[in-house]
Amino acid sequence: MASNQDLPIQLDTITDGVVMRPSGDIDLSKAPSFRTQIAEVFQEKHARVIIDLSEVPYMDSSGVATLVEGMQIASRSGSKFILSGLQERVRSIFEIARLDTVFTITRDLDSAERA
Amino acid sequence: MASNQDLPIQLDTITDGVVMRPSGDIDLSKAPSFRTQIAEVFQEKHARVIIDLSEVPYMDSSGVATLVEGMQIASRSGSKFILSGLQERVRSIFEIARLDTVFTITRDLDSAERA
Amino acid sequence: MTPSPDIQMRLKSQPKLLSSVRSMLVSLAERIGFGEIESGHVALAVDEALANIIRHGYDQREDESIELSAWVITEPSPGIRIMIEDEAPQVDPEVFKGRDLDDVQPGGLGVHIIREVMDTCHFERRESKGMRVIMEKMLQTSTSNDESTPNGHSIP
Amino acid sequence: MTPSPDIQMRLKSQPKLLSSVRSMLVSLAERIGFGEIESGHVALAVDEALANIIRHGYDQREDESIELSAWVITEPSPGIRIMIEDEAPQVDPEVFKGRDLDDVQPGGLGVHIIREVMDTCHFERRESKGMRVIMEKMLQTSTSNDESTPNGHSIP
Ligand SMILES: Nc1ncnc2c1ncn2[C@@H]1O[C@H](COP(=O)(O)OP(=O)(O)O)[C@@H](O)[C@H]1O
Ligand SMILES: Nc1ncnc2c1ncn2[C@@H]1O[C@H](COP(=O)(O)OP(=O)(O)O)[C@@H](O)[C@H]1O
Repeated sequence: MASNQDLPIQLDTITDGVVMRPSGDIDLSKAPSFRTQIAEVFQEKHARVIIDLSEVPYMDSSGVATLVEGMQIASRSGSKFILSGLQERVRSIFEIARLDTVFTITRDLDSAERA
Repeated sequence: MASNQDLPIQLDTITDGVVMRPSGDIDLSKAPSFRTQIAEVFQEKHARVIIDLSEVPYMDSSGVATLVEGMQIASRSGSKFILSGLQERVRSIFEIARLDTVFTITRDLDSAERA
Repeated sequence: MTPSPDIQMRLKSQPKLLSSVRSMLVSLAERIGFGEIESGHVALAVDEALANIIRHGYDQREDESIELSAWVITEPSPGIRIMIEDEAPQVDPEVFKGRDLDDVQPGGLGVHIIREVMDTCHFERRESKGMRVIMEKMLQTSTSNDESTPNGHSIP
Repeated sequence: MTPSPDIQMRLKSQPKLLSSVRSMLVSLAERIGFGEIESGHVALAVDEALANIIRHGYDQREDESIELSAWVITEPSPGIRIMIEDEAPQVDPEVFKGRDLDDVQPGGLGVHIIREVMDTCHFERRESKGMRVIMEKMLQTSTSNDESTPNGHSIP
């Protein structure tokens, strides 16, 4: 079951950066893999990193913490870090953590590429 | 939780009978309610009773047993008894029980009304 | 020696709890790598075993206890082992043979279903009181179990 | 005297088992009558508590044991009570206060989330060893818990 600790993430290149599209629940078992893959993406210096969460039905605080870290790396490296496509249940945890106004969150990918 | 033992079933009248459309899993907790409601429908003497299972994602042998009883009541009273709209997982249990050829099973409601 | 189970569940003998056990098992089986249909089959087998204990073993009494243990198997190949134990009066394990399906009847399907969807399945008396069933299903094997179950039906 | 739990689960301290526990709880909560979002919140609270035990209590060791007990509450109104017990070193229950959220940081969210989504939540030392958390959520009450939690945050 070792390979099941990997979070599958699809990577797409856009004009000024990259879109990461993880799929599946992001909990304590997947957050480490999520963190590693975000760090890898930031080694490439993108002007814009979009995390498309439309395929993530569930996230707990370990996933949220990973995204806060991503946001902090982005602000240090001067990149835009944008979350998009949050399902209602996932949006709810950002609200509970009062992070819904701290992150740039867009409804869909289109808006994320223009934000 | 008493009311949660009731299986919600929508009833629709058709030319020569009735369509029963239960929704939700049918297991040991819901089979008694399913049996009662099938028996009630048969008290009305319909030429055709269609069980539309399109809203049933799961059924175990207690649900299957209830349908076998329904088929037996139907054959005694000279009614047609037709299952329709089985989801793949539900169809699979009929195959395991080797009842997929014993019941009249149609793909959708349209075919069930003509079967 | 058997290692301790990865997940153990003790539940009251209430039909309304069956859906929670199924959900747990579907999720566990998917996590092990079983596909959607096969994960559903694992849950189905357990549901049938629990329903039989509630109906036959405990005569529908809802305040009795059932214990389920699940092991995630990794060697020699991935799979799941499930043990279910009750405290009901002991019966001859021969009753779990399953009946001839050619005779269409409302009942008598549960044991057949368990044997069909799992690779192996073994009913026995527990040491003190109650019955025990142990079932296994391995990844990447066929669901047909003609030879591997002690009293296996031959499914065409 | 507390009646015996309707469902009890004992699991190894493995992150990969969390999804099975969540599935079980979503199903149980829905069965009790909670809506989709609220059932998800019950599972989220438990997930956070288990993740904290694995990370802080057991320091990520995967061979330790965690016990979860769930009661279906019917009187005076429907709801769910969940108790989670570990065998980790005991800590001052004050650490479960949760931090000030105005300071944006990657960590420190779990306890806050539990207190926010459940009606009540109480951390304590167990009699012999380990910690215990007991949480409750009732149907048809708001998820805001300004007054009902011992160390409750005031959520605007
Ligand atoms: N847990 C059990 N305890 C005692 N007897 C059982 C148990 N499970 C099954 N049986 C016996 O085995 C028979 C076959 O069971 P099954 O195939 O599930 O069909 P059904 O339950 O519909 O009769 C039952 O009729 C019952 O006599
Ligand atoms: N089960 C536990 N055992 C011991 N300490 C804990 C436990 N859960 C939480 N804590 C302590 O409470 C603090 C706050 O927990 P939490 O809000 O979940 O944030 P985080 O886990 O991200 O630090 C933790 O940093 C830890 O010191």
